[in-house]
Amino acid sequence: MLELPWLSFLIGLSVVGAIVVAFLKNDKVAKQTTLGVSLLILVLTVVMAVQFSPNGDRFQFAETYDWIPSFGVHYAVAVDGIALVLILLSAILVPIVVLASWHDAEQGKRSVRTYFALLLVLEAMMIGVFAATDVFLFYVFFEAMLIPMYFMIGSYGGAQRSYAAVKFLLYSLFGGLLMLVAVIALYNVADKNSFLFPDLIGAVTDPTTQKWLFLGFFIAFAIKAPLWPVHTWLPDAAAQAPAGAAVLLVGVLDKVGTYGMLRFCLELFPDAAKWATPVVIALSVIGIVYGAIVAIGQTDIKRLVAYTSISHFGFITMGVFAMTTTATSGATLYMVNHGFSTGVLFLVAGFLIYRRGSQFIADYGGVQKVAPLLAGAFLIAGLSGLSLPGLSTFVSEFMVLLGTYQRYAVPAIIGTTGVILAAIYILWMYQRTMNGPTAESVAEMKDLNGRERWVVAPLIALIVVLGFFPKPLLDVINPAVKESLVNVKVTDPAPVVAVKEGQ
Amino acid sequence: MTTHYLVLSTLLFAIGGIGVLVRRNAIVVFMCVELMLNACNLAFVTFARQHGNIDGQVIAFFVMIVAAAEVVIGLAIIVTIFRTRRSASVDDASLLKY
Amino acid sequence: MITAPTIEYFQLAPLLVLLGAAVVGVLVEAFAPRYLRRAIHVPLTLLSLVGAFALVILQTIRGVPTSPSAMGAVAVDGPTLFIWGTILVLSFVSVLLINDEEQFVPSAAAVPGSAEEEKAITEGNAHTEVYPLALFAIAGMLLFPASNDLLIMFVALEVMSLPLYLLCGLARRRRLLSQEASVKYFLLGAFSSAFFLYGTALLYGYAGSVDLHAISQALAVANGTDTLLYIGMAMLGVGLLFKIGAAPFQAWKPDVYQGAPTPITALMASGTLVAAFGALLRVFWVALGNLDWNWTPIMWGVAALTMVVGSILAITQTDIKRMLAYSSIAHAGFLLIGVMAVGDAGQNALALSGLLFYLLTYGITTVGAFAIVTLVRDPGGEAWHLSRWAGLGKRSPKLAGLFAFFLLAFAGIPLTSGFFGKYAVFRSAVALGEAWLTGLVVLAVVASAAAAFFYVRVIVLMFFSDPSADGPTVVTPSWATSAVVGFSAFATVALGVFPQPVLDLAEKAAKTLFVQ
Amino acid sequence: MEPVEILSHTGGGVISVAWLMIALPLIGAAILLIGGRATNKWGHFLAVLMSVAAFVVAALAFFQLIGLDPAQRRQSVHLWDFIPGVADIGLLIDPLSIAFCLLITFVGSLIHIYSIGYMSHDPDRRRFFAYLNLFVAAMLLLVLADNYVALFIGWEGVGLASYLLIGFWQYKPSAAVAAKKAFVVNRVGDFGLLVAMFIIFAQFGSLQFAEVFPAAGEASQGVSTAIGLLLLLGACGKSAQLPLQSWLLDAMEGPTPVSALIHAATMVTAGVYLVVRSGSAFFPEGSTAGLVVTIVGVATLLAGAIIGTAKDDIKKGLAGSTMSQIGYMMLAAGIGPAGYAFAIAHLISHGFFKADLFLGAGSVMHAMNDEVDMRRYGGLRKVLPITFVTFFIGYLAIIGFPLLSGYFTKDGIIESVMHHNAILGWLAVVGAGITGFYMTRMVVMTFFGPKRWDEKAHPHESPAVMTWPLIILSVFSIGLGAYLILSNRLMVFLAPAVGRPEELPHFAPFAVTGLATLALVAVGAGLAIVKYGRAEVPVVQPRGSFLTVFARRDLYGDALNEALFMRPGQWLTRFAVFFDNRGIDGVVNGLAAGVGGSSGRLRKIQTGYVRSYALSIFVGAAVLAGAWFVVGTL
Repeated sequence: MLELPWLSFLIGLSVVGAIVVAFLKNDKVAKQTTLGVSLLILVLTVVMAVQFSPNGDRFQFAETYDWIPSFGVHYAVAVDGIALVLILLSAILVPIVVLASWHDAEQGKRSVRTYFALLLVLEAMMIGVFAATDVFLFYVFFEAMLIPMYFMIGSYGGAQRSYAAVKFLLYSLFGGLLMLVAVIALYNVADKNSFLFPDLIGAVTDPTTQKWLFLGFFIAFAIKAPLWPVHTWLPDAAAQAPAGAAVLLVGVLDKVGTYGMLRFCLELFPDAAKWATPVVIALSVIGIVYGAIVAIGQTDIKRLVAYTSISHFGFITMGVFAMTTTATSGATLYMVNHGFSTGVLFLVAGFLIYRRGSQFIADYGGVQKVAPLLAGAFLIAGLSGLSLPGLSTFVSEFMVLLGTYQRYAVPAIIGTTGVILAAIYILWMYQRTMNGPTAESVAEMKDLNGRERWVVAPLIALIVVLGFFPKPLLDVINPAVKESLVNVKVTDPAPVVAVKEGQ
Repeated sequence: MTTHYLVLSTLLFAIGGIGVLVRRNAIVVFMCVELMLNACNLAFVTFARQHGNIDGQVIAFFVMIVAAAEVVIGLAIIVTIFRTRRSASVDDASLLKY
Repeated sequence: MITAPTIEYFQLAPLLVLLGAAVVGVLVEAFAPRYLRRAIHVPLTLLSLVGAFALVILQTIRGVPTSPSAMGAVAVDGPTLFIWGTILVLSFVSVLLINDEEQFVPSAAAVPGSAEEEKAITEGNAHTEVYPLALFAIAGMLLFPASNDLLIMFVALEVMSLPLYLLCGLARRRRLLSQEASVKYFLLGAFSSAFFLYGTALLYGYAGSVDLHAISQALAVANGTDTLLYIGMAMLGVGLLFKIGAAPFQAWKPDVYQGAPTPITALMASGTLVAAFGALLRVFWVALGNLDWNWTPIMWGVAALTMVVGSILAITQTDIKRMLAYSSIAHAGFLLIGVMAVGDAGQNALALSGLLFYLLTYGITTVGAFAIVTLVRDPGGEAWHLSRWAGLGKRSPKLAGLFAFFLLAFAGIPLTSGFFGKYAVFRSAVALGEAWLTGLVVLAVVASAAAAFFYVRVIVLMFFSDPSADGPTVVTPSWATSAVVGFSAFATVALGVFPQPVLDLAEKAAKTLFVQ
Repeated sequence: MEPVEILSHTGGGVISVAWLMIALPLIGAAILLIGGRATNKWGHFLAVLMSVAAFVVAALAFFQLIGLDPAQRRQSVHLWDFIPGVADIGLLIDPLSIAFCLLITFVGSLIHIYSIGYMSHDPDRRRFFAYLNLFVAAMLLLVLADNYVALFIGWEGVGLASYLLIGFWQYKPSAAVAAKKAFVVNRVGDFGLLVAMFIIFAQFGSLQFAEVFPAAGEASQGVSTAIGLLLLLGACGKSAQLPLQSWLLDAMEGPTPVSALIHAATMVTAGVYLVVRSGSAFFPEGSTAGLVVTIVGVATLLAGAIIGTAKDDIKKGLAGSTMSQIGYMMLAAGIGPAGYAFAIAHLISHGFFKADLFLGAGSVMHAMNDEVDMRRYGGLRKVLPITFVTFFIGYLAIIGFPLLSGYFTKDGIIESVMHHNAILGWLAVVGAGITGFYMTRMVVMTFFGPKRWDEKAHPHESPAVMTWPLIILSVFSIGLGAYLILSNRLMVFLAPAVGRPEELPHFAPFAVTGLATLALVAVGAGLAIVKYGRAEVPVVQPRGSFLTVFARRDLYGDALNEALFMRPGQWLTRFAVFFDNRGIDGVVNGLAAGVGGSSGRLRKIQTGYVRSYALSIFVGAAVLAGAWFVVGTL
């Protein structure tokens, strides 16, 4: 393995790229530079990922430097399998979003290069937040990444953008600040003079303290994820954000919440996590069903997609807290797959909305006739949203439910009804927008152009390939998840019949 | 023995304080503040006697000087605002609120 | 037989330099021709501040004194030196802002709108008294947190406050408001200092001395349950809490901050706050160090009330300066948490260093924010109404960006100094490991979230709203203002990314705690 | 006799490349979809080629398989790791799957060929063929999978293809709605299948057939029953069995070849496949789950038949018939090893004659400008001679006319059920009678009697590309049943895969049940001839008696679904949206508004009067002093 500071280099590259882009005079050059930088980051990330040895040390590409010794804070980055796939997700999505947003920023008569600079800043923070192995550093990225997203929603979003942006920011900030207290308390209780994640595992033993600290972390992550009932910021934010920002918001930023649950809530506070599991599972199940039902009733395409995500996040949290290898690996895989799936769904919806200038389902009808490729892409995206087997989302959803059932049968069964509801919300939306007689307002609609095809094609290819061959990702995820679960001190329930044989 | 003085001092302080609260004329309000300072002086002197050291008495001198300085500044401010508004009522100066 | 008191001149030198310069300034007013005054004042003031700062550095290098100087009247210890350094830096940048004639009335005595005023304006008159007054005030700020007995503290309080009362009334625009601010500040300040003084008197009655150390020793032998002590401490507390703007003594702050000339607001919001907190800490930690019961519940209530009042009332403000005033109240509430985080020496040092760091970061950001306020102008002066700031991000993206950055620092977003400031204080509070204080920290973060709303609201206005046709103009900043903004922004970033050097300083300063 | 053990395939040969069966049509679909308009010209030929190629592979694999010793006729081919620790992608080549493969690829190929003609005027013919290919691939994956997960992928894949094909003419709202309905109802079934998989995994730690089936006996009775019932739910969805039957009738919105291939011959039999495949493990003879399967089967066969009697739409009539016939298969599959061979035999022969009937109906529609109302047909036998003959053969086959396919397979089912449970058996006989009625009605209304055509209709016989498949299918409809049933060929062939009863049944042509069935069929047919052949058929549908309406309305199945699920669901949705906006978000916004409002009120405290400020200081001082007292003396 090459001993290079890969992660710092990736973060630094995006920051430098952002600064360069911000000071470019020409918008077109700014866009091209952004695309170039993000592609370069993608290539480097892939090169790095290839060198990752799944069965080697848990954390690889580690770098640790003192940052603020007074606070015990380090600049410490490293990745395990879970973080790696999420970084990969971010690195793949950013260039696609850049390409997809090519003209988005121009609509609002606002600075185009700022938008792209913000994208790169966000990328730096996304990589940083997943790579951080210092709890404090994680927190810093966790909070700081709100700001670029806030500006992207607020400056470049839809009609209600400032309401949505403020709601997003305040909601997240509220959770984040509660977490700050827990972060501080964690440091004091652990009494290791260090925020390094490995140092803190198992450091908190007192059950009551664990519970409080768990809550502090969990509320922040639950808001971020978002888990029912603290989800209402997401539909607003996602519906108002420009499509590209919505992709990163729902596809990556929200994953920080579920990632945080897995990494921090479970490993740092195992007993409290087990204590809280019934409630979390219950909330997740409610989220799955509730999100789906509300999605059915939406009249706005982007809001609908946002609510489907709430349902999907229910699956992820359920999988994380089911704490079986299958479910938790499935949940991790779900984070990645959902990023691609919702990504393409938002982007295609964005293309659609860009053409017609309306987010309302009622304004469409019969698009398939005039724009078959667009409709086809929308359908595939939708099908991945309803976890059609053969597409990547199925693998993860199946694993989550399968693994959850091993320990929590009833929630898994209730969660499985989400499968039915998903079919309703996706297909009904598809029917209303794409099928039927062609509405007059869309009669002139153009089909996907070359750029848009380049946006959609890689994502769809990924969704299909990972749908049949998820092994590369699972091979990376599984060891990390297993190690996490070892730290949580849980073991998978053995099959009933096998137990009988053993006796 | 010194209690009476203290009671008197407290009374003066209270009168000054109440005066600030109930009077409208800026000058009178300010005089009430001065009264409060003098109540303090009385207390200082009294305690000085009680404790048998002269710190309190010295302090009283300091307070007088400070009070004098305060008068200078205060009157300047009050006169300025009076010239502008043609009114020395503190209730008239209520543009800054909420 | 009276022996002459010993005075450690070197230790007091920064103070003396400033007072000397102030006196020289007064003489300049008296003797120098009008057109020369400003040319003399500005370098004089700035140089004296630099000189004082250099002396502070020198003292720090030569070793922090371990006993009070001037016969125990003034304590130049580690915390004091840090506070002095902080105040001097903040004053320096504030004076750079004051160096802007546009802000100050040409003739304070002239009735607003009168012919005299017009004449004064056309003649280019200016109140250059501003500089010596500011120097006096700054000297008072230095002395206030350093005073080791209550009398000196009272005098320092007045030295600090009296010039500020005047300075508040010298705004060129919106003079009615300025004068009103002045008179309100004066009356309430005098009122509260009367409380302070009465409290001093009662404590003197209780302990037989106004020396903080002596009071603490009196508490060590007697059990601290005496009416004199109770009322005395309450009264003293009123005076100190008034200065930091803690609820329910916060009422003056918004009015005065709004009415005063913006550079003076900046000086008050940064320097005075630092000085007042220094004094508050010294009284509560030194004088009450030996109290055999816990005064923190009372402070708890005050702190909680302060942050809630500050955060909530700020939400509906429409005047930018008034909003920042409420923000300052909320921050005072957060800072009070640190005051309560007392325990053993290590814990105290932790809390103290956190407070010192917070005060520095908050002060710098505040000055930067007010500096930007001075730049956004309508024909009638500063564009005070928030609605006028709509779309500023479009017209003047750099300025708006910097202001947004300062606001985010106020809100405590990571990678700004404000985050580490808050973190340092909250950390010391949580480190105490007491549920009641941790609960207060939770309340504080909830209040911070509410407070974030109004910071964010300004950002929304600046960036997400479209500018109106007749929006305010952004004046080209003078070199001084640019320097202030630049410095503040730089410090806010630097302390948000690499706070360690300054944290080291604060820790070193706090390690020795206050001398007894 | 129990099924034999599943072995890992080592032998090479065609079996080791059996994946080509799936891959070829899949590649065809991919080329057509990705290639876009460029493939318009030759796309349909490619699709046909791929389908035929798949058939060739299937046939070769079949021959390789029967060349093996019966004990080695279950071979699994591992393809690639899928979900580590859960399931891999692998194929199971055994008599059962290969029988399905042959049926699917053969009938599928014929229907592909037929479609060249049928869809020749459709601008989107290429897309249609792509979907057909996709369907064939998915269906083959379904039957070839060696574990439940891969099966499920195929399972949903055919659901997707079905969705796409039902909604092929998506610009018709009715087609779009029907497609969605089919998918959603199927998903309800999938729910069952999924949960069944969860239970299986939790019980046995695996989803591979090779590991689950041998261990199945060790699970507790309750668990086995639960798995069985959930699998049945899945099967009901796919096979349009009660209570998930409602989508099939609507699915007739798709082009007719689709109805023939997917909604008659192959996909809808997937449920039967699932039950038979899992039969040895979860539906053993005499089990509760098996009993429920038989009850569902009987109920559906009657319901489907009754629905069939009242439909005037020729395709819907056939759809009802399909439901009914699959009901027979289910019934047989539920009784255990004794019924499996009959179920599969009926499935295969039904695949042929029902495809024949559907394609015949398609040919009629093709001739009649896509008219589907039989009341507007009549006397078509003269204009459409080939169609008539082939349709008539299919008709004879389905009603169980002696010596044709249906005669052997359906009677086999009735006979074996009769041994198992007489009540169910007699109900099945009644169903056969009704079949006689509705099928005769259909033939009479379509091909006999006076012309009731629309004036614009100019019926003509279909081109050869459409008639040849009809002819081939009808040939198979004649002889296949006899071939499969006589001397228990199929039963012996399938035994390694599904087991067989200890005692092989004997075909008894003159048993009581057989005769009774024939008699009832004759009565039904006679009634139909009397009612529709002798009497005049009104062109406009008469109001009909209560019972007729009951049947016409699909036994109020849709109304029931609407009342029980759709309307409450809509209310629930509306309530949930309201609750989300006003309830949860209301609380959030309310909190914000509350803080803002309190700010607006509280700021009034700041009156601007300096004396009130002084008062607050004064009072504050008093409170502070009081607090010192209180706290200090505590």
